[in-house]
Amino acid sequence: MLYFAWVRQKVGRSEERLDLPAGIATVRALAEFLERRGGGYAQAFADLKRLRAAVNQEHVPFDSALAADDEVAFFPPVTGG
Amino acid sequence: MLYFAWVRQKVGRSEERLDLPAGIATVRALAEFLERRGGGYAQAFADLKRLRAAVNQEHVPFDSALAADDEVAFFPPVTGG
Amino acid sequence: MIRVGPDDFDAAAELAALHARAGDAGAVATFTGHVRGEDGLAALILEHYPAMTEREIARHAAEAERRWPLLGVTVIHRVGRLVPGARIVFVAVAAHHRRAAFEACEFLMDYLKVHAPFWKQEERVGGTSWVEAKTSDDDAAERWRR
Amino acid sequence: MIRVGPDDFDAAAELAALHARAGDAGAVATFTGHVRGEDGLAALILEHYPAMTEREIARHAAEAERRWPLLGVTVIHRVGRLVPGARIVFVAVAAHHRRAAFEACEFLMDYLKVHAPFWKQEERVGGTSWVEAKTSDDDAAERWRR
Repeated sequence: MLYFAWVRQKVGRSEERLDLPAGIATVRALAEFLERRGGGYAQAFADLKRLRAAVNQEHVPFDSALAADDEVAFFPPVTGG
Repeated sequence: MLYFAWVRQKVGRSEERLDLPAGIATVRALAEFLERRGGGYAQAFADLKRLRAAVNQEHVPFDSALAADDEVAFFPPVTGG
Repeated sequence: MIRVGPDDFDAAAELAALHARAGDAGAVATFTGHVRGEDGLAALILEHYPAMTEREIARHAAEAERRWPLLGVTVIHRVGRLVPGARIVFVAVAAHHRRAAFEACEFLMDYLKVHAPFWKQEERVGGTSWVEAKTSDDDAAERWRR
Repeated sequence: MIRVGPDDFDAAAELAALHARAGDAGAVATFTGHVRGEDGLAALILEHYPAMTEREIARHAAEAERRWPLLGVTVIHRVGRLVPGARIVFVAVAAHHRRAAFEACEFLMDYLKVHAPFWKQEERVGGTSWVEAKTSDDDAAERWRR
């Protein structure tokens, strides 16, 4: 996973690797899994309406399916350049 | 008077001074006066629909009035830069 | 800054000068026009009505500044004999925001390409001929009327 | 040519390079964005998602080339800490005709300013805060949808 902007700040890292836990089949399920870690993760993922996600560098809705080796990124809505 | 583009080429000069002849009160009358000179002038002023005019550096219709010391220019429709 | 004459220009230097002059401009839009070598064109020869050209360009630059909140405008137009590839026109507009910069730059270009008192000759192997005024360009300039 | 990174750029050199590459381009439209020092801004700090940024910009440049007959496109975007006055973005588009060059340049700028994966922080005396996504910019990008 990759984290950007204040998501990165709250979780305290810009990237990490994770073997997809059993039962986690969508981006939303992964976000909820991360929220359950508590601490900065709980803060970052408390309100998914404030977040956006990309899988393999493409914007995706939270209901998108995940596969092993996907590059998943979580970030606030982009503010442009 | 000032002449530009093919008007200049037909009359054979780019400018000349003229004391406004009696009875010449508009741009159109001046153009017709010039046409009556014959030669290149007759060619240049044969069809006023192909010409445009300016008085003192402002585009004007052919029916505009003329005064002594006006700077009158005749030219084809501008083609822009 | 408005300049009409035969000399070439340095778009880079003009861009830098405009930005320096414009203060806190967030947006600078530019347009550079070059002579295109289509259909065997050897050169364009531009003639203008100097007193009228500068006056009219200044009037349109002022009109652009009335319509949009601008911080600076540069217009450079060349005249004389220009070969394919040569720069012919440069318009740069500085503003706080990009929309104003783009629109004012297009407005000035549409004016210059249609209504400015320039006359063009096309020089080809077969000879030199005057360019006729075009209607599609007229339409481009018309959209700014109001 | 697409480049995203912390380095400053030379708009003049980029303009010249684009024109050289573009062949017989009659029209080159450019946009240069600078950081504005409004409301006591000390700096903008831009973060991006590198793999995604380059891919998305390339996709939009290709989209512009599908929509308009273009001869060349340059997009440069800076990231990192940028102080007021600093160049932040440069888009240049070469085409045969001015309308295509202007429209494609605006299209790419609207995309970059709204949908490109950048996140901005504003650094002021009182501290640093994340910029929220704006709706008016969204409207600007929306007009290209079809």
